[in-house]
Amino acid sequence: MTLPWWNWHGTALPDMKGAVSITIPSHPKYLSVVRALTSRMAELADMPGPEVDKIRLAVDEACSNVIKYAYKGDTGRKIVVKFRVIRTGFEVVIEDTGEKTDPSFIAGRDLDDVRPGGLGIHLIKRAFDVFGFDEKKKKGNRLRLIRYKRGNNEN
Amino acid sequence: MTLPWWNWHGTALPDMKGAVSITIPSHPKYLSVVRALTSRMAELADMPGPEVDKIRLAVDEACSNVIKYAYKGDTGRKIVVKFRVIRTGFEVVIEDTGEKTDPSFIAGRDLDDVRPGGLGIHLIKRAFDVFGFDEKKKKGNRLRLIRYKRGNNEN
Amino acid sequence: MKIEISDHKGKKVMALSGEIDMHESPYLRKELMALVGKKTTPLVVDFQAVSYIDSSGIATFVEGLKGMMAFGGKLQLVSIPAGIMEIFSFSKLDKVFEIHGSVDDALNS
Amino acid sequence: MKIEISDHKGKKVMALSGEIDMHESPYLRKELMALVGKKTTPLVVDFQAVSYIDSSGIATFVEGLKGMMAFGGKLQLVSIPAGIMEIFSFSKLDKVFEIHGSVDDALNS
Ligand SMILES: Nc1ncnc2c1ncn2[C@@H]1O[C@H](COP(=O)(O)OP(=O)(O)O)[C@@H](O)[C@H]1O
Ligand SMILES: Nc1ncnc2c1ncn2[C@@H]1O[C@H](COP(=O)(O)OP(=O)(O)O)[C@@H](O)[C@H]1O
Repeated sequence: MTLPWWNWHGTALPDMKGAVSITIPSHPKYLSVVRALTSRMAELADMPGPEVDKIRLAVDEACSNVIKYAYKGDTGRKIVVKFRVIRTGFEVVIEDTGEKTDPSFIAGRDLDDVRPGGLGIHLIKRAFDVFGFDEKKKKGNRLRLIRYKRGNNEN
Repeated sequence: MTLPWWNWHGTALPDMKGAVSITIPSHPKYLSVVRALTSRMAELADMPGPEVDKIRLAVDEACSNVIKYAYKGDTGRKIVVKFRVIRTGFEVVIEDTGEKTDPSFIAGRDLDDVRPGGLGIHLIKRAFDVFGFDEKKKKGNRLRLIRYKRGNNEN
Repeated sequence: MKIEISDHKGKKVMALSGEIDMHESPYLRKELMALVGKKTTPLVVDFQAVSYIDSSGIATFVEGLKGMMAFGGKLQLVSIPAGIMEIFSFSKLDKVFEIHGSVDDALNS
Repeated sequence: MKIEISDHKGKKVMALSGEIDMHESPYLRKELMALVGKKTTPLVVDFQAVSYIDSSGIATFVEGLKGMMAFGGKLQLVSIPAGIMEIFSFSKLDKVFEIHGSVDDALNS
Protein backbone atom coordinates (compact mmCIF):
# COMPACT_ATOMS: atom_id res chain seq x y z
CA MET A 1 0.00 0.00 0.00
CA THR A 2 1.52 3.33 -1.04
CA LEU A 3 -0.02 6.32 0.70
CA PRO A 4 0.52 9.91 -0.39
CA TRP A 5 3.08 11.82 1.63
CA TRP A 6 0.56 14.03 3.44
CA ASN A 7 -1.60 11.16 4.57
CA TRP A 8 0.64 8.70 6.45
CA HIS A 9 -1.55 8.52 9.51
CA GLY A 10 -4.46 10.35 8.03
CA THR A 11 -3.20 13.36 10.00
CA ALA A 12 -0.17 15.58 10.39
CA LEU A 13 3.37 14.49 9.66
CA PRO A 14 5.12 13.10 12.69
CA ASP A 15 8.22 15.13 13.39
CA MET A 16 11.55 13.35 13.70
CA LYS A 17 12.26 14.47 17.27
CA GLY A 18 13.81 11.70 19.26
CA ALA A 19 15.02 10.15 16.04
CA VAL A 20 18.30 8.38 15.53
CA SER A 21 19.95 9.32 12.27
CA ILE A 22 22.96 7.80 10.50
CA THR A 23 24.91 9.06 7.50
CA ILE A 24 27.00 6.60 5.49
CA PRO A 25 28.96 6.83 2.26
CA SER A 26 27.08 5.17 -0.63
CA HIS A 27 29.46 2.21 -0.61
CA PRO A 28 28.13 -1.34 -0.18
CA LYS A 29 30.65 -2.01 2.59
CA TYR A 30 28.63 0.22 4.91
CA LEU A 31 25.41 -1.75 4.40
CA SER A 32 26.39 -4.07 7.27
CA VAL A 33 26.64 -1.00 9.49
CA VAL A 34 23.10 0.04 8.59
CA ARG A 35 21.87 -3.49 9.22
CA ALA A 36 23.39 -3.60 12.72
CA LEU A 37 21.75 -0.28 13.53
CA THR A 38 18.39 -1.21 11.99
CA SER A 39 18.15 -4.39 14.09
CA ARG A 40 18.94 -2.52 17.28
CA MET A 41 16.39 0.21 16.53
CA ALA A 42 13.66 -2.28 15.54
CA GLU A 43 14.28 -4.03 18.87
CA LEU A 44 13.94 -0.70 20.69
CA ALA A 45 10.62 -0.28 18.84
CA ASP A 46 9.50 -3.62 20.34
CA MET A 47 9.21 -5.36 17.00
CA PRO A 48 9.09 -9.15 17.47
CA GLY A 49 12.23 -11.13 16.50
CA PRO A 50 11.16 -12.43 13.06
CA GLU A 51 9.94 -8.94 12.15
CA VAL A 52 13.28 -7.45 13.18
CA ASP A 53 14.97 -9.70 10.60
CA LYS A 54 12.51 -8.72 7.87
CA ILE A 55 12.88 -5.03 8.68
CA ARG A 56 16.69 -5.32 8.63
CA LEU A 57 16.54 -6.94 5.18
CA ALA A 58 14.07 -4.35 3.89
CA VAL A 59 16.20 -1.37 4.94
CA ASP A 60 19.27 -3.02 3.41
CA GLU A 61 17.39 -3.50 0.12
CA ALA A 62 16.23 0.11 0.10
CA CYS A 63 19.80 1.37 0.66
CA SER A 64 21.13 -0.99 -2.03
CA ASN A 65 18.60 0.50 -4.45
CA VAL A 66 19.80 4.02 -3.62
CA ILE A 67 23.35 2.99 -4.53
CA LYS A 68 22.23 1.22 -7.72
CA TYR A 69 19.58 3.59 -9.05
CA ALA A 70 19.77 7.03 -7.42
CA TYR A 71 23.60 7.08 -7.41
CA LYS A 72 24.13 4.68 -10.36
CA GLY A 73 26.90 2.89 -8.51
CA ASP A 74 28.79 6.00 -7.37
CA THR A 75 30.21 4.93 -3.99
CA GLY A 76 31.34 8.38 -2.85
CA ARG A 77 27.96 10.00 -2.15
CA LYS A 78 25.94 10.07 1.08
CA ILE A 79 22.94 8.15 2.32
CA VAL A 80 21.04 9.29 5.41
CA VAL A 81 18.85 6.82 7.29
CA LYS A 82 16.59 8.05 10.09
CA PHE A 83 14.87 5.78 12.57
CA ARG A 84 12.06 6.75 14.85
CA VAL A 85 10.14 4.74 17.38
CA ILE A 86 6.57 6.03 17.13
CA ARG A 87 3.56 5.23 19.29
CA THR A 88 2.01 3.19 16.50
CA GLY A 89 5.18 1.40 15.39
CA PHE A 90 8.49 2.05 13.72
CA GLU A 91 9.45 4.54 11.04
CA VAL A 92 12.49 4.58 8.78
CA VAL A 93 13.30 7.41 6.36
CA ILE A 94 16.02 7.02 3.71
CA GLU A 95 17.41 10.10 1.99
CA ASP A 96 19.79 10.58 -0.92
CA THR A 97 20.85 13.47 -3.14
CA GLY A 98 20.94 11.42 -6.33
CA GLU A 99 18.77 11.13 -9.39
CA LYS A 100 15.06 11.58 -8.72
CA THR A 101 13.15 8.32 -8.61
CA ASP A 102 9.96 8.07 -10.58
CA PRO A 103 7.79 5.98 -8.25
CA SER A 104 5.75 4.72 -11.19
CA PHE A 105 8.84 2.91 -12.48
CA ILE A 106 9.34 1.03 -9.27
CA ALA A 107 7.90 -2.43 -9.49
CA GLY A 108 9.13 -5.81 -8.39
CA ARG A 109 8.96 -8.64 -10.89
CA ASP A 110 6.11 -11.12 -11.02
CA LEU A 111 7.35 -13.70 -8.51
CA ASP A 112 6.36 -16.52 -10.89
CA ASP A 113 8.72 -15.13 -13.52
CA VAL A 114 12.01 -16.59 -12.30
CA ARG A 115 14.95 -14.35 -13.15
CA PRO A 116 17.72 -12.63 -11.24
CA GLY A 117 16.60 -9.35 -9.68
CA GLY A 118 13.25 -7.72 -9.02
CA LEU A 119 12.97 -9.07 -5.46
CA GLY A 120 14.08 -6.07 -3.42
CA ILE A 121 10.87 -4.07 -3.65
CA HIS A 122 8.83 -7.12 -2.62
CA LEU A 123 11.08 -7.61 0.41
CA ILE A 124 10.68 -3.94 1.41
CA LYS A 125 6.90 -3.91 1.01
CA ARG A 126 6.31 -7.07 3.00
CA ALA A 127 8.20 -5.64 6.00
CA PHE A 128 6.63 -2.18 5.94
CA ASP A 129 3.01 -1.08 5.78
CA VAL A 130 3.81 2.30 4.28
CA PHE A 131 6.21 2.80 1.36
CA GLY A 132 6.21 6.29 -0.11
CA PHE A 133 8.46 8.87 -1.70
CA ASP A 134 8.25 12.44 -0.46
CA GLU A 135 7.21 14.39 -3.53
CA LYS A 136 8.15 17.67 -1.88
CA LYS A 137 11.86 16.92 -1.61
CA LYS A 138 13.64 19.14 -4.11
CA LYS A 139 16.94 17.37 -4.75
CA GLY A 140 17.27 13.63 -4.46
CA ASN A 141 14.85 11.28 -2.77
CA ARG A 142 13.25 10.71 0.60
CA LEU A 143 11.68 7.29 1.04
CA ARG A 144 9.49 6.89 4.09
CA LEU A 145 8.78 3.43 5.47
CA ILE A 146 6.45 2.71 8.38
CA ARG A 147 5.78 -0.56 10.11
CA TYR A 148 2.72 -0.49 12.36
CA LYS A 149 2.43 -2.57 15.51
CA ARG A 150 0.09 -5.52 15.24
CA GLY A 151 -2.50 -6.66 17.75
CA ASN A 152 -1.81 -9.98 19.39
CA ASN A 153 -3.50 -12.13 16.78
CA GLU A 154 -2.64 -10.18 13.70
CA ASN A 155 0.34 -10.50 11.50
CA MET B 1 48.55 10.93 26.19
CA THR B 2 46.61 14.09 25.40
CA LEU B 3 47.83 15.90 22.30
CA PRO B 4 46.77 19.42 21.35
CA TRP B 5 44.09 19.59 18.68
CA TRP B 6 46.40 20.85 15.91
CA ASN B 7 48.94 18.13 16.40
CA TRP B 8 47.13 14.77 16.21
CA HIS B 9 49.40 13.32 13.62
CA GLY B 10 52.00 16.03 13.82
CA THR B 11 50.45 17.31 10.56
CA ALA B 12 47.17 18.56 9.15
CA LEU B 13 43.76 17.58 10.45
CA PRO B 14 42.33 14.59 8.67
CA ASP B 15 38.99 15.50 7.08
CA MET B 16 35.95 13.39 7.87
CA LYS B 17 35.20 12.33 4.27
CA GLY B 18 34.11 8.75 4.09
CA ALA B 19 32.99 9.00 7.70
CA VAL B 20 29.96 7.36 9.20
CA SER B 21 28.06 9.67 11.51
CA ILE B 22 25.22 8.96 13.93
CA THR B 23 23.00 11.36 15.85
CA ILE B 24 21.17 10.11 18.95
CA PRO B 25 19.08 11.77 21.64
CA SER B 26 21.05 12.16 24.88
CA HIS B 27 19.08 9.39 26.56
CA PRO B 28 20.86 6.34 28.04
CA LYS B 29 18.56 3.98 26.15
CA TYR B 30 20.37 4.88 22.93
CA LEU B 31 23.79 3.90 24.28
CA SER B 32 23.23 0.32 23.14
CA VAL B 33 22.66 1.66 19.62
CA VAL B 34 26.00 3.47 19.70
CA ARG B 35 27.69 0.33 21.01
CA ALA B 36 26.35 -1.82 18.17
CA LEU B 37 27.57 0.74 15.65
CA THR B 38 30.95 1.21 17.32
CA SER B 39 31.69 -2.52 17.23
CA ARG B 40 30.80 -2.78 13.57
CA MET B 41 32.94 0.24 12.65
CA ALA B 42 35.93 -0.97 14.70
CA GLU B 43 35.66 -4.28 12.85
CA LEU B 44 35.64 -2.42 9.52
CA ALA B 45 38.82 -0.67 10.73
CA ASP B 46 40.40 -4.11 11.21
CA MET B 47 40.79 -3.75 14.95
CA PRO B 48 41.42 -7.16 16.59
CA GLY B 49 38.52 -8.72 18.58
CA PRO B 50 39.61 -7.81 22.15
CA GLU B 51 40.35 -4.24 20.99
CA VAL B 52 36.88 -3.98 19.46
CA ASP B 53 35.39 -4.70 22.89
CA LYS B 54 37.59 -2.11 24.59
CA ILE B 55 36.77 0.50 21.95
CA ARG B 56 33.05 -0.21 22.29
CA LEU B 57 33.27 0.30 26.06
CA ALA B 58 35.34 3.48 25.67
CA VAL B 59 32.87 5.14 23.27
CA ASP B 60 30.00 4.16 25.56
CA GLU B 61 31.81 5.76 28.52
CA ALA B 62 32.49 8.95 26.57
CA CYS B 63 28.81 9.24 25.56
CA SER B 64 27.69 8.53 29.15
CA ASN B 65 29.92 11.39 30.30
CA VAL B 66 28.31 13.73 27.77
CA ILE B 67 24.88 12.89 29.21
CA LYS B 68 26.10 13.27 32.82
CA TYR B 69 28.38 16.31 32.56
CA ALA B 70 27.79 18.29 29.37
CA TYR B 71 24.01 17.83 29.48
CA LYS B 72 23.67 17.34 33.27
CA GLY B 73 21.23 14.50 32.77
CA ASP B 74 19.00 16.24 30.23
CA THR B 75 17.87 13.36 27.97
CA GLY B 76 16.34 15.49 25.23
CA ARG B 77 19.51 16.90 23.65
CA LYS B 78 21.61 15.50 20.78
CA ILE B 79 24.89 13.61 20.66
CA VAL B 80 26.73 13.16 17.37
CA VAL B 81 29.29 10.38 17.02
CA LYS B 82 31.47 10.21 13.91
CA PHE B 83 33.57 7.20 12.96
CA ARG B 84 36.33 7.17 10.41
CA VAL B 85 38.57 4.37 9.27
CA ILE B 86 41.94 6.05 8.65
CA ARG B 87 45.10 4.61 7.16
CA THR B 88 46.80 4.59 10.54
CA GLY B 89 43.86 3.31 12.57
CA PHE B 90 40.42 4.30 13.74
CA GLU B 91 39.05 7.68 14.72
CA VAL B 92 35.93 8.54 16.72
CA VAL B 93 34.67 12.08 17.28
CA ILE B 94 31.94 12.81 19.82
CA GLU B 95 30.09 16.14 19.68
CA ASP B 96 27.57 17.77 21.97
CA THR B 97 26.05 21.24 22.36
CA GLY B 98 26.10 21.21 26.14
CA GLU B 99 28.18 22.90 28.81
CA LYS B 100 31.83 23.38 27.87
CA THR B 101 34.14 20.85 29.43
CA ASP B 102 37.27 22.11 31.11
CA PRO B 103 39.77 19.41 30.19
CA SER B 104 41.85 20.18 33.26
CA PHE B 105 38.96 18.95 35.45
CA ILE B 106 38.83 15.60 33.74
CA ALA B 107 40.69 13.02 35.73
CA GLY B 108 39.94 9.45 36.65
CA ARG B 109 40.40 8.44 40.25
CA ASP B 110 43.54 6.80 41.58
CA LEU B 111 42.74 3.14 40.91
CA ASP B 112 44.00 2.19 44.38
CA ASP B 113 41.38 4.45 45.94
CA VAL B 114 38.36 2.17 45.83
CA ARG B 115 35.12 4.08 45.46
CA PRO B 116 32.22 4.16 43.02
CA GLY B 117 32.96 6.22 39.90
CA GLY B 118 36.10 7.63 38.36
CA LEU B 119 36.68 4.66 36.05
CA GLY B 120 35.27 5.92 32.77
CA ILE B 121 38.19 8.14 31.79
CA HIS B 122 40.64 5.30 32.46
CA LEU B 123 38.60 2.98 30.24
CA ILE B 124 38.54 5.56 27.44
CA LYS B 125 42.27 6.30 27.63
CA ARG B 126 43.36 2.67 27.60
CA ALA B 127 41.41 2.02 24.36
CA PHE B 128 42.50 5.16 22.51
CA ASP B 129 45.95 6.63 21.92
CA VAL B 130 44.66 10.15 21.42
CA PHE B 131 42.12 11.81 23.72
CA GLY B 132 41.60 15.51 23.11
CA PHE B 133 38.98 18.24 23.14
CA ASP B 134 38.76 20.61 20.18
CA GLU B 135 39.41 24.00 21.69
CA LYS B 136 38.14 25.73 18.58
CA LYS B 137 34.58 24.49 18.89
CA LYS B 138 32.44 27.46 19.89
CA LYS B 139 29.37 25.89 21.49
CA GLY B 140 29.54 22.55 23.26
CA ASN B 141 32.30 19.99 23.00
CA ARG B 142 34.08 17.92 20.39
CA LEU B 143 36.11 15.03 21.80
CA ARG B 144 38.44 13.35 19.35
CA LEU B 145 39.63 9.81 20.00
CA ILE B 146 42.15 7.96 17.84
CA ARG B 147 43.31 4.40 18.11
CA TYR B 148 46.40 3.64 16.03
CA LYS B 149 47.09 0.26 14.47
CA ARG B 150 49.78 -1.75 16.20
CA GLY B 151 52.61 -3.70 14.64
CA ASN B 152 52.38 -7.46 15.06
CA ASN B 153 54.22 -7.65 18.37
CA GLU B 154 52.99 -4.47 19.97
CA ASN B 155 50.00 -3.94 22.13
CA MET C 1 31.46 -13.95 3.68
CA LYS C 2 33.87 -16.85 3.33
CA ILE C 3 33.80 -19.47 0.57
CA GLU C 4 35.37 -22.90 0.97
CA ILE C 5 35.30 -25.39 -1.87
CA SER C 6 35.95 -29.05 -1.13
CA ASP C 7 35.78 -32.34 -2.95
CA HIS C 8 33.53 -35.18 -1.73
CA LYS C 9 34.34 -38.29 -3.80
CA GLY C 10 34.55 -36.25 -6.94
CA LYS C 11 31.56 -34.03 -6.16
CA LYS C 12 32.19 -30.37 -5.35
CA VAL C 13 30.78 -28.75 -2.22
CA MET C 14 30.85 -24.96 -1.85
CA ALA C 15 30.51 -24.07 1.84
CA LEU C 16 29.55 -20.45 2.54
CA SER C 17 29.77 -18.62 5.84
CA GLY C 18 28.87 -15.17 7.09
CA GLU C 19 26.78 -12.48 5.41
CA ILE C 20 25.96 -12.35 1.70
CA ASP C 21 24.98 -8.83 0.71
CA MET C 22 25.52 -6.39 -2.15
CA HIS C 23 29.12 -5.94 -1.01
CA GLU C 24 29.93 -9.65 -0.93
CA SER C 25 27.85 -11.08 -3.77
CA PRO C 26 30.20 -10.03 -6.63
CA TYR C 27 32.82 -12.34 -5.05
CA LEU C 28 30.26 -15.14 -4.69
CA ARG C 29 29.18 -14.60 -8.30
CA LYS C 30 32.76 -14.89 -9.53
CA GLU C 31 33.40 -18.17 -7.67
CA LEU C 32 30.01 -19.67 -8.52
CA MET C 33 30.05 -18.77 -12.22
CA ALA C 34 33.62 -20.08 -12.52
CA LEU C 35 32.40 -23.50 -11.38
CA VAL C 36 29.35 -23.28 -13.62
CA GLY C 37 31.62 -22.25 -16.51
CA LYS C 38 33.66 -25.43 -15.92
CA LYS C 39 30.41 -27.41 -16.05
CA THR C 40 30.90 -28.60 -12.47
CA THR C 41 27.91 -30.85 -11.75
CA PRO C 42 26.45 -31.57 -9.35
CA LEU C 43 27.47 -28.55 -7.32
CA VAL C 44 26.36 -28.63 -3.69
CA VAL C 45 26.13 -25.25 -1.93
CA ASP C 46 26.16 -25.52 1.86
CA PHE C 47 24.25 -22.67 3.58
CA GLN C 48 24.68 -23.91 7.14
CA ALA C 49 26.96 -21.06 8.29
CA VAL C 50 25.24 -18.29 6.31
CA SER C 51 23.87 -15.71 8.73
CA TYR C 52 22.33 -13.30 6.23
CA ILE C 53 21.39 -13.08 2.55
CA ASP C 54 19.86 -10.22 0.58
CA SER C 55 18.27 -10.09 -2.89
CA SER C 56 21.67 -9.67 -4.60
CA GLY C 57 22.75 -12.99 -3.08
CA ILE C 58 19.51 -14.67 -4.14
CA ALA C 59 19.90 -13.23 -7.66
CA THR C 60 23.39 -14.70 -7.84
CA PHE C 61 22.01 -18.19 -7.21
CA VAL C 62 19.24 -17.69 -9.77
CA GLU C 63 21.95 -16.78 -12.29
CA GLY C 64 23.99 -19.84 -11.28
CA LEU C 65 20.96 -22.07 -11.69
CA LYS C 66 20.24 -20.68 -15.17
CA GLY C 67 23.87 -21.34 -16.12
CA MET C 68 23.62 -24.90 -14.85
CA MET C 69 20.34 -25.55 -16.66
CA ALA C 70 21.90 -24.39 -19.92
CA PHE C 71 24.03 -27.55 -20.03
CA GLY C 72 21.84 -29.87 -17.92
CA GLY C 73 23.91 -29.42 -14.76
CA LYS C 74 22.63 -29.63 -11.19
CA LEU C 75 22.80 -26.97 -8.46
CA GLN C 76 21.88 -28.29 -5.02
CA LEU C 77 21.30 -25.97 -2.05
CA VAL C 78 21.61 -27.62 1.37
CA SER C 79 21.30 -26.91 5.12
CA ILE C 80 19.46 -23.64 4.59
CA PRO C 81 18.78 -21.96 7.98
CA ALA C 82 15.09 -21.25 8.70
CA GLY C 83 15.38 -17.47 8.40
CA ILE C 84 16.93 -17.78 4.95
CA MET C 85 14.59 -20.55 3.80
CA GLU C 86 11.80 -18.15 4.56
CA ILE C 87 13.16 -15.76 1.90
CA PHE C 88 13.37 -18.54 -0.70
CA SER C 89 9.75 -19.51 0.06
CA PHE C 90 8.51 -15.91 0.00
CA SER C 91 10.06 -15.42 -3.43
CA LYS C 92 8.71 -18.80 -4.65
CA LEU C 93 12.26 -19.95 -5.36
CA ASP C 94 11.90 -22.98 -3.07
CA LYS C 95 9.98 -24.49 -6.01
CA VAL C 96 12.74 -23.69 -8.47
CA PHE C 97 15.90 -24.78 -6.66
CA GLU C 98 16.78 -28.35 -5.72
CA ILE C 99 16.98 -28.11 -1.93
CA HIS C 100 18.24 -30.80 0.47
CA GLY C 101 18.48 -31.05 4.25
CA SER C 102 22.21 -31.76 4.40
CA VAL C 103 25.34 -32.20 2.31
CA ASP C 104 25.00 -35.99 2.68
CA ASP C 105 21.37 -35.96 1.55
CA ALA C 106 22.43 -34.10 -1.59
CA LEU C 107 25.46 -36.30 -2.28
CA ASN C 108 23.31 -39.44 -1.93
CA SER C 109 20.44 -38.08 -4.01
CA MET D 1 19.33 -6.69 31.62
CA LYS D 2 17.32 -9.23 33.57
CA ILE D 3 17.63 -9.94 37.30
CA GLU D 4 16.53 -13.21 38.88
CA ILE D 5 16.81 -13.77 42.60
CA SER D 6 16.68 -17.29 43.95
CA ASP D 7 17.20 -19.06 47.22
CA HIS D 8 19.83 -21.79 47.64
CA LYS D 9 19.36 -23.38 51.08
CA GLY D 10 18.76 -20.00 52.65
CA LYS D 11 21.47 -18.19 50.71
CA LYS D 12 20.41 -15.66 48.10
CA VAL D 13 21.72 -15.79 44.52
CA MET D 14 21.16 -12.84 42.19
CA ALA D 15 21.55 -14.02 38.57
CA LEU D 16 22.03 -11.25 36.02
CA SER D 17 21.72 -11.51 32.25
CA GLY D 18 22.21 -9.18 29.32
CA GLU D 19 23.86 -5.77 29.22
CA ILE D 20 24.51 -3.57 32.26
CA ASP D 21 24.98 0.03 31.17
CA MET D 22 24.03 3.52 32.31
CA HIS D 23 20.45 2.83 31.21
CA GLU D 24 20.13 -0.42 33.17
CA SER D 25 22.27 0.15 36.25
CA PRO D 26 19.71 2.25 38.20
CA TYR D 27 17.46 -0.84 38.19
CA LEU D 28 20.39 -3.05 39.30
CA ARG D 29 21.23 -0.53 42.02
CA LYS D 30 17.68 -0.58 43.35
CA GLU D 31 17.53 -4.38 43.58
CA LEU D 32 21.06 -4.75 44.95
CA MET D 33 20.77 -2.03 47.59
CA ALA D 34 17.37 -3.42 48.69
CA LEU D 35 19.08 -6.73 49.51
CA VAL D 36 21.99 -4.94 51.16
CA GLY D 37 19.49 -2.85 53.14
CA LYS D 38 17.89 -6.07 54.41
CA LYS D 39 21.38 -7.25 55.46
CA THR D 40 21.19 -10.22 53.11
CA THR D 41 24.45 -12.07 53.59
CA PRO D 42 26.11 -13.78 51.91
CA LEU D 43 24.78 -12.47 48.59
CA VAL D 44 26.04 -14.34 45.51
CA VAL D 45 25.87 -12.43 42.21
CA ASP D 46 26.03 -14.68 39.15
CA PHE D 47 27.60 -12.98 36.11
CA GLN D 48 27.48 -15.96 33.78
CA ALA D 49 24.90 -14.50 31.38
CA VAL D 50 26.16 -10.91 31.51
CA SER D 51 27.29 -9.85 28.03
CA TYR D 52 28.39 -6.31 28.80
CA ILE D 53 29.16 -4.04 31.75
CA ASP D 54 30.24 -0.41 31.82
CA SER D 55 31.66 1.74 34.62
CA SER D 56 28.19 2.58 35.95
CA GLY D 57 27.60 -1.15 36.49
CA ILE D 58 30.97 -1.56 38.17
CA ALA D 59 30.29 1.47 40.38
CA THR D 60 27.00 -0.11 41.46
CA PHE D 61 28.84 -3.17 42.75
CA VAL D 62 31.43 -1.03 44.55
CA GLU D 63 28.53 0.71 46.26
CA GLY D 64 26.95 -2.64 47.12
CA LEU D 65 30.21 -3.88 48.57
CA LYS D 66 30.62 -0.78 50.72
CA GLY D 67 27.07 -1.28 52.02
CA MET D 68 27.83 -4.91 52.85
CA MET D 69 31.10 -4.06 54.58
CA ALA D 70 29.26 -1.55 56.77
CA PHE D 71 27.55 -4.41 58.65
CA GLY D 72 30.11 -7.15 58.03
CA GLY D 73 28.14 -8.79 55.20
CA LYS D 74 29.57 -10.69 52.25
CA LEU D 75 29.15 -9.95 48.52
CA GLN D 76 30.38 -12.77 46.28
CA LEU D 77 30.74 -12.35 42.52
CA VAL D 78 30.79 -15.59 40.52
CA SER D 79 31.13 -16.96 36.96
CA ILE D 80 32.50 -13.69 35.59
CA PRO D 81 33.10 -14.03 31.81
CA ALA D 82 36.69 -13.34 30.68
CA GLY D 83 35.91 -10.06 28.91
CA ILE D 84 34.28 -8.70 32.06
CA MET D 85 36.90 -10.10 34.44
CA GLU D 86 39.40 -8.12 32.40
CA ILE D 87 37.65 -4.88 33.42
CA PHE D 88 37.70 -5.84 37.11
CA SER D 89 41.44 -6.59 36.85
CA PHE D 90 42.20 -3.39 34.94
CA SER D 91 40.47 -1.35 37.63
CA LYS D 92 42.20 -3.36 40.41
CA LEU D 93 38.80 -4.39 41.75
CA ASP D 94 39.63 -8.08 41.43
CA LYS D 95 41.62 -7.52 44.65
CA VAL D 96 38.68 -5.89 46.40
CA PHE D 97 35.77 -8.19 45.57
CA GLU D 98 35.40 -11.78 46.71
CA ILE D 99 35.32 -13.64 43.40
CA HIS D 100 34.50 -17.33 42.87
CA GLY D 101 34.43 -19.57 39.81
CA SER D 102 30.84 -20.73 40.19
CA VAL D 103 27.71 -20.40 42.31
CA ASP D 104 28.55 -23.72 44.02
CA ASP D 105 32.10 -22.61 44.83
CA ALA D 106 30.69 -19.53 46.52
CA LEU D 107 27.96 -21.38 48.39
CA ASN D 108 30.51 -23.90 49.70
CA SER D 109 33.09 -21.27 50.60
N1 LIG E 1 15.52 3.85 -5.34
C1 LIG E 1 15.15 3.57 -6.63
N2 LIG E 1 15.27 4.51 -7.58
C2 LIG E 1 14.91 4.26 -8.84
N3 LIG E 1 14.42 3.10 -9.28
C3 LIG E 1 14.28 2.10 -8.41
C4 LIG E 1 14.64 2.29 -7.02
N4 LIG E 1 14.38 1.14 -6.39
C5 LIG E 1 13.89 0.28 -7.32
N5 LIG E 1 13.82 0.84 -8.53
C6 LIG E 1 13.31 0.23 -9.80
O1 LIG E 1 12.44 -0.86 -9.43
C7 LIG E 1 12.93 -2.08 -9.98
C8 LIG E 1 12.73 -3.23 -9.01
O2 LIG E 1 13.61 -3.03 -7.87
P1 LIG E 1 14.01 -4.27 -6.98
O3 LIG E 1 12.76 -5.03 -6.64
O4 LIG E 1 14.81 -3.76 -5.85
O5 LIG E 1 14.87 -5.25 -7.90
P2 LIG E 1 16.28 -5.08 -8.62
O6 LIG E 1 16.98 -3.89 -8.06
O7 LIG E 1 16.97 -6.35 -8.32
O8 LIG E 1 15.95 -4.93 -10.08
C9 LIG E 1 14.39 -1.83 -10.31
O9 LIG E 1 14.83 -2.64 -11.38
C10 LIG E 1 14.40 -0.35 -10.65
O10 LIG E 1 14.06 -0.15 -11.99
N1 LIG F 1 32.53 15.07 29.15
C1 LIG F 1 32.88 15.59 30.37
N2 LIG F 1 32.62 16.87 30.65
C2 LIG F 1 32.96 17.38 31.87
N3 LIG F 1 33.56 16.68 32.83
C3 LIG F 1 33.85 15.40 32.61
C4 LIG F 1 33.53 14.78 31.37
N4 LIG F 1 33.96 13.50 31.44
C5 LIG F 1 34.51 13.35 32.67
N5 LIG F 1 34.46 14.49 33.38
C6 LIG F 1 35.00 14.70 34.76
O1 LIG F 1 36.00 13.70 34.99
C7 LIG F 1 35.66 12.92 36.15
C8 LIG F 1 36.05 11.45 35.90
O2 LIG F 1 35.20 10.90 34.90
P1 LIG F 1 34.99 9.34 34.80
O3 LIG F 1 36.32 8.69 34.88
O4 LIG F 1 34.17 9.04 33.59
O5 LIG F 1 34.21 8.90 36.14
P2 LIG F 1 32.78 9.25 36.72
O6 LIG F 1 31.96 9.84 35.62
O7 LIG F 1 32.28 7.92 37.15
O8 LIG F 1 33.03 10.20 37.84
C9 LIG F 1 34.17 13.11 36.35
O9 LIG F 1 33.78 12.95 37.70
C10 LIG F 1 33.95 14.53 35.84
O10 LIG F 1 34.21 15.46 36.86
